[in-house]
Amino acid sequence: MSRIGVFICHCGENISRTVDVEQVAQAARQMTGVAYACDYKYMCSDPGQTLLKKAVAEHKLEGIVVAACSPRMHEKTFRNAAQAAGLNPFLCEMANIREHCSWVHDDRAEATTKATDIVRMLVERVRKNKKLVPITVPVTKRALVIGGGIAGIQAALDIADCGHQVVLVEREPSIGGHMAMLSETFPTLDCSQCIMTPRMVDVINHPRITLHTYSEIECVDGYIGNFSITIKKKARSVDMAKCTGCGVCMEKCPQKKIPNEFDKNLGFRPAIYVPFPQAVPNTPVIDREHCTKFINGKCGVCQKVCGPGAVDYEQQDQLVVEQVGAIVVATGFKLYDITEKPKGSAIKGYGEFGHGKIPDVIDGLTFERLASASGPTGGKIVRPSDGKEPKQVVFVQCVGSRAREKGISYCSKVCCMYTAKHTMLYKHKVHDGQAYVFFMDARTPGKSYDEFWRRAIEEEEAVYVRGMVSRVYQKGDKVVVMGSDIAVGVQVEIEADLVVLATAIQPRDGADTLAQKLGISYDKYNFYSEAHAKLRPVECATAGIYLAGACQGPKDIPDTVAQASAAAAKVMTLFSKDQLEREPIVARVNEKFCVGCLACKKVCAYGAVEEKEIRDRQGNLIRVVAYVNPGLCSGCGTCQATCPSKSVELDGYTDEQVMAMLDTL
Amino acid sequence: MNNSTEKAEQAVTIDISGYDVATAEIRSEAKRLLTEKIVDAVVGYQAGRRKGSAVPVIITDPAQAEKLLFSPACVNNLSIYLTKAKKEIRAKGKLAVVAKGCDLRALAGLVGESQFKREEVVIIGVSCAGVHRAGIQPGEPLTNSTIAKKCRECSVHIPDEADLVVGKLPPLPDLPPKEKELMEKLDAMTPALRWEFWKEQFTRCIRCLACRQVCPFCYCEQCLCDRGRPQAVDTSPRPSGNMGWHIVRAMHLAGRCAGCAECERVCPMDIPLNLLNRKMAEELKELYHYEAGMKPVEKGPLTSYDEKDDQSFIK
Amino acid sequence: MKHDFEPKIVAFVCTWCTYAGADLAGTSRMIYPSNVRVVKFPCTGRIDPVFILKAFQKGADGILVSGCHPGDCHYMAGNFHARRRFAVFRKLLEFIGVDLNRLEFSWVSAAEGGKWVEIVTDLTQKIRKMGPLTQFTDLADEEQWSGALSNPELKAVYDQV
Amino acid sequence: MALTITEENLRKLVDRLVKDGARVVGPKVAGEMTVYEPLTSGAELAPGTLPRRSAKEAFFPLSETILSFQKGKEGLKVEDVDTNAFPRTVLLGALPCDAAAPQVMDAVFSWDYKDEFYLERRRRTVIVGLSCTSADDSCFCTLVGLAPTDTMGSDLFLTPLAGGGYSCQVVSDRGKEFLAGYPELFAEAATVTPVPPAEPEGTPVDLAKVKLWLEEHFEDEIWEEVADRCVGCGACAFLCPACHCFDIVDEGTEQSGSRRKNWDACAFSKFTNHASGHNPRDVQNKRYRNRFMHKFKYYDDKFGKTLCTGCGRCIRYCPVGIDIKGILEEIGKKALSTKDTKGHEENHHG
Amino acid sequence: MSPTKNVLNYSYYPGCSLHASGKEYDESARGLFKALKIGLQEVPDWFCCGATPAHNVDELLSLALCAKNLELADAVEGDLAVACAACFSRLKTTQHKLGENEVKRKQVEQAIDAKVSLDKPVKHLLEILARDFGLENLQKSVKKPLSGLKIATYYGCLLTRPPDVPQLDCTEAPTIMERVLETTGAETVAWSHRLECCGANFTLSRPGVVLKLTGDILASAKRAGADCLVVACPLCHGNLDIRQKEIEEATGEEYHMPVFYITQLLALACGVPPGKLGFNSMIVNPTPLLKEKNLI
Repeated sequence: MSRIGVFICHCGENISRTVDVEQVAQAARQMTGVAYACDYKYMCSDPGQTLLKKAVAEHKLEGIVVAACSPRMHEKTFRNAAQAAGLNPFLCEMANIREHCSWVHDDRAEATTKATDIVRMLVERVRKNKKLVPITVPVTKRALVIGGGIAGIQAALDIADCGHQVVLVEREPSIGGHMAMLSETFPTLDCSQCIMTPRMVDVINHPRITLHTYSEIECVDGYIGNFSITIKKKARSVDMAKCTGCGVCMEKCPQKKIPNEFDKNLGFRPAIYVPFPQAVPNTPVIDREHCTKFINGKCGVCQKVCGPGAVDYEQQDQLVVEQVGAIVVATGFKLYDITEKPKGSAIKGYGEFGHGKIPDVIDGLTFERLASASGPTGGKIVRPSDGKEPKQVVFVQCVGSRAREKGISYCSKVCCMYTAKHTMLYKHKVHDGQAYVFFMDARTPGKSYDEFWRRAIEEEEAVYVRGMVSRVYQKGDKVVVMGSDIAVGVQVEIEADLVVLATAIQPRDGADTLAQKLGISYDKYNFYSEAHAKLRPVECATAGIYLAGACQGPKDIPDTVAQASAAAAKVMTLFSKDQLEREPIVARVNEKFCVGCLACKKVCAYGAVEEKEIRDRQGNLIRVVAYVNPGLCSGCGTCQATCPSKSVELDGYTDEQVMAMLDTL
Repeated sequence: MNNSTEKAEQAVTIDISGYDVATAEIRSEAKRLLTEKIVDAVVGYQAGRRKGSAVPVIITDPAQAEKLLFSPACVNNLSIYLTKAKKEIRAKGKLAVVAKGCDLRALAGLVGESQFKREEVVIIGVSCAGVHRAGIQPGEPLTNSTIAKKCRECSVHIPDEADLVVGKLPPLPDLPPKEKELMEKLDAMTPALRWEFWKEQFTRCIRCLACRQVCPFCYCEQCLCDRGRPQAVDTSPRPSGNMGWHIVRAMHLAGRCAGCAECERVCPMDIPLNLLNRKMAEELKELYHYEAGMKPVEKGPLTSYDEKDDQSFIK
Repeated sequence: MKHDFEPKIVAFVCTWCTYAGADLAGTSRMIYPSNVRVVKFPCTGRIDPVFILKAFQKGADGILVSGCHPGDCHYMAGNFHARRRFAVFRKLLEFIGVDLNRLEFSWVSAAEGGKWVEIVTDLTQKIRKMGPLTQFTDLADEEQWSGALSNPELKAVYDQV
Repeated sequence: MALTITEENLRKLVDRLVKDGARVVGPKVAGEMTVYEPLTSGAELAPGTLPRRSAKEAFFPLSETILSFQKGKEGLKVEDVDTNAFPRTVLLGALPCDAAAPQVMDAVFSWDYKDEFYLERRRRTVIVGLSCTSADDSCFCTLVGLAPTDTMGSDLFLTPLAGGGYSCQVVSDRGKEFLAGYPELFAEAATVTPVPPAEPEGTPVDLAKVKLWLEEHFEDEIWEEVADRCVGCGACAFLCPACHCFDIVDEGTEQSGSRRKNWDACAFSKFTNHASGHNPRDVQNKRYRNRFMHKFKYYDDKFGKTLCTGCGRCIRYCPVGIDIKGILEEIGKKALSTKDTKGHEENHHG
Repeated sequence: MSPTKNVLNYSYYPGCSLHASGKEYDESARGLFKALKIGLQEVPDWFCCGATPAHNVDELLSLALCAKNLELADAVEGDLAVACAACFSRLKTTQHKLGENEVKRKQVEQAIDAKVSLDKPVKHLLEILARDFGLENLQKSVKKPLSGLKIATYYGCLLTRPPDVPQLDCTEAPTIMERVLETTGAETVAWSHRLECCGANFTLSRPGVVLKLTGDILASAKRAGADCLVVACPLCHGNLDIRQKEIEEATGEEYHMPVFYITQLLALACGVPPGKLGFNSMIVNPTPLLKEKNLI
């Protein structure tokens, strides 16, 4: 390349004050390969860029060096200008003679010499630059949303409303997730079914959302824009097309006494069941473990009574493959179970609370089901042991959360608020009841959150005891809660009728296996890791995969919905163009020289290097070489530095360019 | 490469009767493998023209199995015939290879670098008490003065990861580690003196590239030092280019070298190249507890990392 | 003020952290010696030991390699691989006989303009005191086979090989 | 009457030559090996054992700058090497297998292109051969028509005498001229009893028959059998007194640098690598076949000489023990049975 | 006494109480182990483990005391058996702390000028019976089953805490004593105060606290219908047994609940003659209960 233009900027007088720009231009004209060199007061200004474009045409320039500010400032500007002038943008480089030279050296002669050296270095570099064309990766404009809770529903609706196809996969027989279990939600106490069910109906009715319930992700292949997802649809034993949702089968099913997981085993359900009345889709599922037909082949009542003949015992699990361009992970959370031994904890669950053996010690979600109008008790707060109305209820905060020795050192963020809500719900239902809350400190940072918490204390007269609970034990039909009240400095014993533990929020079971299938990273608690804690909270480091809701970390419904819409927005930016355009600074393998030692694959943090078989026309294998997937490569170059024979080369930072710069020393 | 101090060390002859046992077992095993078509070729050693010498051989016909042998002259690391650089040998089909302990470490390294799959190769391991060092007339007995430096400090006499281990190990003499002493002397020197030492060594290098061609891990299709654009390392055998060449070679073998010290043996100018690889091996052992082993590892020390790696040298 | 010997310092830096740190030093108008020449890379993971060797051969008197703090790497693991690579490479250079004070490594984040200035200034002063690095440049003028060993101690080791 | 020179006078001769500004290249001990190197004083002379590297370096050095260039203010400046500045050289103490080689190589260096660098050094060198008294089982000069006492290529030829000192035989007029310069160092002796010369094992091989055999056996499984083990390094070519291939490469930067002529070897895989990537000799045994053919056929076809003096260095230093002596003997036996079908006239060493 | 063919052999660290107020614990332990043919070789001239006061005053002292005991115990063959919960806790904490903290280890080694030996396993009697000896063997060696006896097992606060030091059993819900006692046919009741503190040393400085805490324990055991309490720590035994009269006066409740050491009942079940088990030196006379259950 022998016709290079060097444009030296005064930057007002930021550069020309300490660097003799004319002298640098003069020196530049002598450099090999430089056909034109000039200096101008404001290169980045409009006249400056016009000057550049004119010079390219007039002097038939093949490469440009703009000696001005840092490339981190105006590289884009000048590359666009070069492109406008008909030049490949990657043949334009910036020589940083402002931040790295004029601003940091005060001796004029030294600064001018250094500026000339920097220009010479960049001229040599440009002479070795190659034309690069942005990488285009086709994008399948279809999104996959994993998890049908409020996060998944919100993301799916946003993307679908924007005109794109969405595949929503939910593990349970119905979407709704944990929010569907809640009675009323803070801080407005509006009933969660009322605000959520319409959204669930929108999902089932949405023309562009394909819903797979009672299904799980079997495996994930491909990369951003080109994922291929294998989904295992577990057999419902009911044909969804025929079923009208009349519910006769559920009434007639002889099996009545199966504990309903949705109601935290308080209520019961038949073998053929729908988790809760407002379930979407409203098609029942046969629980094959408890259904007598599957246990010993007898019964079959549901098939007989089913008008449309939708019940089909022969139905098998099915594998469905969906092609998608982006994935939103919204798998939600589960509550810490005091009988389990959490990962990384030295000891097993909460022995001091009797390991959950005391029937009247329940967790937050169970209280929600008790308080919920569509719950097993129709909204009446009763003691699970004898069904009586509890007159004294003790709420215990931070059970598992902020407890390092239990292996969970983080705060679960939402328990302070929902416990305050629980005291209110209890007060509304049992007017003469008294709620006690053992807490360390109340964390109520949201909008009108603290006012809600103050209301629980001042108006609903909940007694907040600042202190921890050391032991809960059964005493007769009472449940004694031994704790301390550190404000007063005494031991406190409360003989309560019901104890509600605000247990910690943890990721769903199997979160780590799903992460391995997706190839995304997760932290030591199995929460999924975002690409950057502050600046990229809804993206994964793995391109094309986004996060929404509690699977990324404990959060309440407002934050979850906000994050879901943010993730949807990210998906929409990805889908805004047919081709995914990416900076062409990616690695390429020279398949002639690659000997397939795959060292590059071992050091690639993005899994961008694959094995590629080279076969002759008859199809027999000649050799295996490395192949860099331009869609995934982020251009760090570690592979080239690791490859002994430099058979893999990072465009834009090739060895030839670097050596050319070093030759000018 | 012997010198006066060695006379002080009392002469010890190593009983190599076990090698004849190995020779017989290799022959029968090679014949079996070839006749039963388990492998298509056996890479082993056979007698050279000069009495007592041994050269690598690739036999395909069972009748030739009688020519195979194992003796102190079997110094070559036969794993070089299994890499991509020797396509014609691999083209013969499924191979069996005779391997000493140090050779087996190279084979394990090559499997780790996907050069061949472990099940594709039958490895006939030989319990080896030691082989000759460079410059020894073939046919001389194996004594403390004719044994190779690497064998004096060998820790892999029995290649237990091989498919079959032949031969019988004699009682092994405890020989003072000459190479370790040399390393200590070099480490004790000042950097300037060490520079003089290596400058002197590399000035003699004639760039015959024997060290590269016998190294099992130098199987690149095009070596960095053969490249013209850019010329990372000067190709002409002048001191500056030689210095660059040997530094790049040592760096490329760091964490891969199996310590078979063939590079040092074949150097016609007697340059102690194994010292470089040994220094790299010692550093990697100290820094990342890595040692070239008999079992292939998925990632070597320089293709993996640990959050808690030492960074005391970084400001 | 001019010194009789002005060292030539080459700095290999990653663009996301140290280059940005140097930019910050610029925007904060911090003054430091002008001996350093910066070569920009996407990541320290891309910096190949051959570049360090080439820079020394081209007459660099001091070399600085700097990038993101562990954990900050824009590419997640580039600096971890670089850390291991340079830990081993500097041991090789030390064994060959290069004075490691000539080769410095540091983590400079985009917010540490001050630290960049401090490191460059200290390095320049240190190298100024140490004088020019002649090892590699002298070697370039030598023809083959000197065959002449002056130092007796060296001769002893040499013979023992 | 035979001319003789004592050991001491020979060393004095070296001192005198060095003082006269001549470059005296002779066998000297460095570290643990003997090499042909410029001597600084007579004391360094250590004749007898075959040096590790061959004597060709006196005329055809390992690496040689043939021009250097500098881009300055006034454009490109190119500096040639002044071959007249080459020093007057005396190659002293070259054993017959080293002394004979230059004469063989003269043919190729003065063929269609006159290689001034080589030829100028040849013109300015006097070769003082030394009869060989010790051979090991790798030596095979007798197999290729030479002998431990062969004066081919030497201008003067010293033969070690039983009582010490050497008898000196004038072979060429250049030798006579050189001798005239230092008459006082030589003496006359009636009878001399030379030290018995070395007897390398092996009976001479009929090279003409070998050449014929080679013509028919370009494709023969002997190459695979013999050279599949070759690893493709340059040790044999670089140590061989007769190998003369070289490669030209530019070094430095576009601003300043030099063009260098370095040794090359046909064993290297890159040697016949075409720009297109095609490599006619893609497999290692083909490359070794080329080496053998060049030495015992191609060079003979062109220049009527055998490009091998039987010094045995390539046998001693081959990493995988390829033994050219064994191959030559084997082919020699096979060649005996082939008839002279093409009617080549009898010549191998002119 | 040189034990005839012994199944297991242990070195034994009794601790100060077992030579004084906790005499019956030591005698019954020796009797039991003799009956089960487990060798118990007392560590020659052992000395005090420092219990709670030492580590409150000077941690280095408490660690050095235990380190010295461990060094002495090294001379005796077999793992170190410990009966008293406090000694067990101190020895285990020493091994844990010195194993983790290099600086402290050097200080202690300087104090006792000997190398600290941390690898000798320290085991509580319960661990030996339940794990090494095995519950099935224990069941086989029962000669006189304690059927009909309702026992409230009392662990106290020290035996299983802090979580990762004693590693005897689950910290908050241990079952080792229940499992051991059930092999004798006795019945153990479920009650709430198994791991509540009995007030320990406050028995001297603030007896009121002990009365309250021990009172709750006795009340809870009575509520659960237990005939007696079983402990594995001389200090808990002291508070529950000696103070029982005062508690009855203070609370007006009737308890008469004998407090046995676990080794006393096990030895009785394994056929050791009652006379050797120190029943007569307990404040709350156990004989009526034992007679009623015709165990003596």
